Amino acid sequence: MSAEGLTQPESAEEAHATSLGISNEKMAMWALIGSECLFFGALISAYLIYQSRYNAAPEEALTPRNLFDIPFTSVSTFVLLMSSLGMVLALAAAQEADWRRFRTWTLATALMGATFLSGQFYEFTVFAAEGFTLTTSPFSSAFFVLTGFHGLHVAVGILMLVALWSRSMAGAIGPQQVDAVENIGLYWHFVDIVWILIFTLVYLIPAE
Amino acid sequence: MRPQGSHREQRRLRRSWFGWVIVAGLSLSACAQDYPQSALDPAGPIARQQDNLWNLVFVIAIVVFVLVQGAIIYALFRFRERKDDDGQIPKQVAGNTKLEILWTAIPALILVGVAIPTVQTIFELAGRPDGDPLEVRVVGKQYFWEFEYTGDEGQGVITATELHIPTDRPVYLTMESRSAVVTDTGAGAEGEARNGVIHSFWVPRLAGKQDVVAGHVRELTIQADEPGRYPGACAEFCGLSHARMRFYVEAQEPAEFEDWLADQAEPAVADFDTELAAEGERLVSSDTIGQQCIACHAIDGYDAEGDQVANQRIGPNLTHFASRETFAGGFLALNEENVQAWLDNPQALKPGAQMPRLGLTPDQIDAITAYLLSLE
Amino acid sequence: MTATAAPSGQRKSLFRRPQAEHGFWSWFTTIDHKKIGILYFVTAFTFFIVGGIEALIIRLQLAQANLELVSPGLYNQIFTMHGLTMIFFALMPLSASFFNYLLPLMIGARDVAFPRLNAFSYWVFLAAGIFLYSGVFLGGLPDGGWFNYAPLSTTVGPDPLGYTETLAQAHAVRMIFYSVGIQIAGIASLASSVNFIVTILNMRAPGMTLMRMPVFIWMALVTSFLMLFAMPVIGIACWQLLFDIRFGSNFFNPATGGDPVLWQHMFWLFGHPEVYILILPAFGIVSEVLPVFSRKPLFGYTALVFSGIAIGFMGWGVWAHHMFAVGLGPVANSAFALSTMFIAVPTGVKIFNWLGTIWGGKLRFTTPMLFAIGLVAMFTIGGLSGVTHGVVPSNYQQTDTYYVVAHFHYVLFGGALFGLFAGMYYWAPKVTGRRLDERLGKTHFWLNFVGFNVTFGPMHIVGLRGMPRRIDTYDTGFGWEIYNVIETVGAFIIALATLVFMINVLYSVFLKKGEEAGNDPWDARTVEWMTSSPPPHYNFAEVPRVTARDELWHRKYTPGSADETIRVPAGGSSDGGEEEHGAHIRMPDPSYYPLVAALGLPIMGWSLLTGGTAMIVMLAVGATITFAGLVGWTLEPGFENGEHA
Amino acid sequence: MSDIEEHPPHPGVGQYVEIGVILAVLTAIEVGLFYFDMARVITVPALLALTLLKFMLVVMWFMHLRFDSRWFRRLFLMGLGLAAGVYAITVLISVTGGAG
Ligand code: HEA
Ligand code: HEA
Ligand code: HEC
Ligand code: CUA
Ligand SMILES: [Cu+2]
Repeated sequence: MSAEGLTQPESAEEAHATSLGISNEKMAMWALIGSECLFFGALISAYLIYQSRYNAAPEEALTPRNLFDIPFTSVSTFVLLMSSLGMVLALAAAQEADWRRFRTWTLATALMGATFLSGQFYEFTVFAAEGFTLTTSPFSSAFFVLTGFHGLHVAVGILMLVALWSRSMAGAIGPQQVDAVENIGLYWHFVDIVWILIFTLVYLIPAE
Repeated sequence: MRPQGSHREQRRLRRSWFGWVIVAGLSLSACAQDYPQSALDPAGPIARQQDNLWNLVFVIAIVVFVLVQGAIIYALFRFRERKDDDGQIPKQVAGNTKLEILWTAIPALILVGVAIPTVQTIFELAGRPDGDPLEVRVVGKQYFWEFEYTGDEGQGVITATELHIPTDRPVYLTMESRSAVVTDTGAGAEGEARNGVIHSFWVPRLAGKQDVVAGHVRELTIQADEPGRYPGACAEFCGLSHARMRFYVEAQEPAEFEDWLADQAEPAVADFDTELAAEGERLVSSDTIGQQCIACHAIDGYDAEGDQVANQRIGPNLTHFASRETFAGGFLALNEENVQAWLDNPQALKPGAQMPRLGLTPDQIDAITAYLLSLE
Repeated sequence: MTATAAPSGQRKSLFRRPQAEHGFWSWFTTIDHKKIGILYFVTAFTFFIVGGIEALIIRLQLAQANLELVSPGLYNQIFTMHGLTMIFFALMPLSASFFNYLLPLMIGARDVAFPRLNAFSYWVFLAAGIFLYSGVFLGGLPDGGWFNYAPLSTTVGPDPLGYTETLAQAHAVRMIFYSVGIQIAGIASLASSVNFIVTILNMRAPGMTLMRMPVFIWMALVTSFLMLFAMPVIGIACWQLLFDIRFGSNFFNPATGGDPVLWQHMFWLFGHPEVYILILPAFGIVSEVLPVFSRKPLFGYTALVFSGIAIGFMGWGVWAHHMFAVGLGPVANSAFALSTMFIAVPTGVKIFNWLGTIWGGKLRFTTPMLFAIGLVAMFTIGGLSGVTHGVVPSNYQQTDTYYVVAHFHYVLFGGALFGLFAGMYYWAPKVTGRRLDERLGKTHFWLNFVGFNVTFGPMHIVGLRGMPRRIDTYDTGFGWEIYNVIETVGAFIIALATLVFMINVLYSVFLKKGEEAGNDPWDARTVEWMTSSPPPHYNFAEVPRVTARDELWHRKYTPGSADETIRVPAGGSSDGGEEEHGAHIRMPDPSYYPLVAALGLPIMGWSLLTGGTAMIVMLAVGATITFAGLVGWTLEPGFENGEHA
Repeated sequence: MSDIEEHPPHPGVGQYVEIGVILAVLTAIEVGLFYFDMARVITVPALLALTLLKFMLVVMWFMHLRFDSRWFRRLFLMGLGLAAGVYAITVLISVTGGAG
């Protein structure tokens, strides 16, 4: 396969190689990821600024320490991390044109993503039951908006993976699919590395 | 709005050669105009320090301006295509490294020259001034300024819109912002003001601006050389009556200032010359109308709940209301007519004012006005 | 959408594919960058008129002391919308229209990298404008100023106790229009920035190396990067704002521990790159116009390119110069003072290199040239007042006065808009096939030039003499009246100038009175002038092979003996014949889906005005429409099968 | 044209799995550090270093940045660098409350 995407259905210049010899779509994805750095950076910095503003007396405050369930989150973190592995294995399969294996790993990746999301959903409901919601404190607002937007990204990723899977079931297999897998994979890994940061900055470090 | 301000400005401008640029080029009216709020006419050391930097950077800007525009105009005439053009293509010059380095380096050097005094002055102006400053807490509220003279010297005096200060002595302001917040999250007791929008305290002739941000305490030093009335304004957009959130700084000789402060520290007078004023006093101390006024306004001697500090109320302290020349953010002259109109319908005079229309009868208005005007 | 590529298999799209290349309906489905460019232009210019009319109301209200033409509440909406409209819906999309139309032409490509994404950007931008202005009917327009400081914009509002009519209720609604409107516009900018970056880096004609690209393209690239990185910042800020006002979060609410200053950081972190997003395209245009009408190559091409890049980077390190009076402390203020001042260095390099370009040339004073020189002169004034702002202690006096208003109109109007007008006159022949009338054009320029200085010049003085900005009225006794009335007169001169421009377009283009242009009416230097005017759908029958910077010039002229430059005998440039050559070239088919996908966004926005089930239903409807659009889009092949001629 | 470059092929399945295992182990160490009772001056930098390592592993191998075009690297690093720079300053100014 020609990974450098000599055929771009979107590009008007079908017959010509691109100026830099790299695929338009992949470049667009990297540009988007660069942009997303600023997006999540903003959320993370809001969190860092507000992480110790609890709007309650120290004894009653809902803080990272008494809220977070580290073992639970560690497990979902692990699941998300492994989904990244699933993603590269799916890509490797697609590159070798082993579309059955590709579908298995794609589905596995999506499932791991879904597991992570359900974990997050569960975590949110537990927090809400403890009286920790968006409105509780600057800390809570920053926490929910940061992790919520991350979750939204995971959800979008799952949608794209499921789309890939079902298109492949419908017989869409070819070099263009490989490109698509690679680009969606980039997105997926990016969402994963954001979580790598969140896990440390939000969950592990604040414990005092 | 004494004309001396502008004379001084013009005199000062004429002293320096570039002053002519302003006087001739910028000042479009020939006769002596009156600019009481001009930032170019400092009346104290702080403003003067800031103005000195302005003079420096302004000269530089004018020089660069003249050079660049001069070069453009020269080039336009010198290199225009002439009628009798020979059809020759001009020499194709694509650059000149030496020149390019030069015009990168020279502006950089000039800017270093500006940067050094800038940074110096930033640090000089920051923080509490040396010596023995008068301390005043300034509270910005929608839409007026409140001033509390703190410390032993201040005797707890609270006033609004007109800030009296002694001359030749730094006045150290600590500033915060409060608004009437009535959402379920923000409110304290009814009538209490907290956590307001951003305002900016600005008396151009005494000092540059300082924004006042809720959740932070900001500081600013002002100082006046000579007695006078210096107008100021809220300079950060703060809502409907931002334009009507003005104030005055009244600089007085130190002795005069001491007298003023002592007067203000007295409670409101309780004996009245007229029956009408006494009737007004009864209304304001009554449980019906009075409770409302007192919920938002402190008048020493009539404390409602008692536990609210005066400057946490929504409205201005009225204890010595009649000692002011203006009210409601300094844009209304304090006279009977205006006060009556105000009591009748504050929003009609000042849209967005945080005082409700209380539905007072004309008689009540007359009485309360008479009372308020007796609060010297 | 970028990733899931359409299959190469033989399949039809779900619905009948739109095919029209001409006529009214073709505008709704077009994915031709040239048509989209024209759409952008017409829409943006309409918004410019709207913003201009708002400006005229501002000026009328301030013409004299104590006027009450509009109420304070209305005034606040008008100046807020004036700022928002001019920045987000006039100037940015005007630049986008130039990028759209010209990028592919100037790099020798047939279209942008993602034509449908391009159409999507346009429709999203239009949807954002409609959404924002729908506030007129749905509860009020934003009234917190274009930078909308919290907590005035969030929990407190302009009338917390609600004594003035129903303002307290309407407040949240207005802020929804602000936050969602800007976010939707941001999506459009983000999508175009990705598109332009990929197009410039990846779609260049053979031989068009990066250092052979016209400076306009370079500036488009830098601008696109600025958009790419700045839009998410304002996006998050607007989300946080939205959560604060609509769902009770605590980001900027000091009463519950939030920090209003964080909003300011976020806004200006976006806001300052944004002002360079507005000016750099104009710098690019000037860098194209000056050489052509000086008949000399650009002086210091490399320096111009790198100073543009430097401005782009440095622009990220100066944001707090909008916050000097906020009280960030002397250390932060000093640091930002330094970075602010030194941004004058790369900008100066540009000014001086432009001077170097006209120096020793043979200047032809056509209308585009006049506007380009106007930019150099007027922007310098605005830049210099910018440097005076950077002197922090002096800034304490200047900030939030009309002196600042003067600064930013000199750079925005005298800079960006003059540049864009230069570009309009310069490329109008390419776009329309006809030159705009020179006599009307020069009238336009001079009226504009005079009106501009009469309007904004006095603002310097009146600002230094103590007039704060954003006041709906002022009292007598401050000595401000005379300046204000002059400014108002000036604004009407600008309006007159704008009318002359519109008449010119009408006269020259629609009444076809303009001179027929031919391929290369200005004896220009870059490759877009090699194709016909207007260019065919596919731009170039034969993609040009580029061998030099100023490719076209080199095809027309060669160095002669000694210092001379001589014209190459006719035939050297590729003239005519495009239509026949190109008949076989097939461009991607039009598509409904970008429009459909864009349609859902404002519906989701409006849902926030309601509550409960209605909100959920509307959100779902909007999301479904957008999702359906995106699905249709990914499944749709670039070309309809079987018709591949 | 010098714009076009060559780059080495992407890693294969074996390598992917290796990286996956390393990632899992690093995460385990992180969580271990959390429970391990040690001075924060040690754990916090250690946690940050491990996080950075994981970050790099995913970016370099899973996202192939190590093997791909330098243009991708530029795009990513520009965004990452800008974000790190401007937000660090914002957080710094905000938590010091502008008192400095
Ligand atoms: C097109 C948009 C644009 C551009 C290009 C600029 C360019 C600059 N701006 Fe401006 N600015 C705005 C748009 C723009 N600005 C807007 C919209 C606002 C107000 C927002 C609001 O509050 O609503 C604003 C506000 C603003 C402020 C805040 C004012 C305040 O509210 O207190 C400051 C402060 O430093 C500033 C500085 C600068 C500087 C230093 C430059 C520099 O880039 C200028 C550099 C150029 C030159 C200096 C001229 C050419 C150079 C030479 C000829 C070399 C020699 C020069 C010297 C040696 C000095 N600007
Ligand atoms: C690109 C940006 C841009 C442009 C081009 C302009 C153009 C103009 N601006 Fe604007 N302005 C801003 C950006 C811009 N402005 C911003 C960002 C603010 C800050 C907002 C804030 O504080 O939040 C501001 C604020 C601002 C203020 C300060 C308001 C205040 O603080 O209270 C003023 C006051 O005079 C003003 C005036 C003008 C005028 C007179 C024009 C003129 O140049 C306009 C000229 C255009 C026309 C006059 C249109 C032509 C119209 C016709 C030809 C009509 C005929 C047609 C029909 C009837 C169909 N502007
Ligand atoms: C809900 C609050 C509220 C109530 C009740 C209220 N006021 Fe006020 N009042 C205000 C506020 C707020 C202002 C300042 C308005 C401004 O300047 O924007 C004000 C201003 C005034 C002023 C001008 C003071 C100055 O120095 O600027 C007077 C006088 C006044 N009120 C009198 C009264 C009287 C008398 C009553 C009762 C009969 C009353 N107010 C009830 C809130 C209130
Ligand atoms: Cu207070 Cu403006
Ligand atoms: Cu700026």
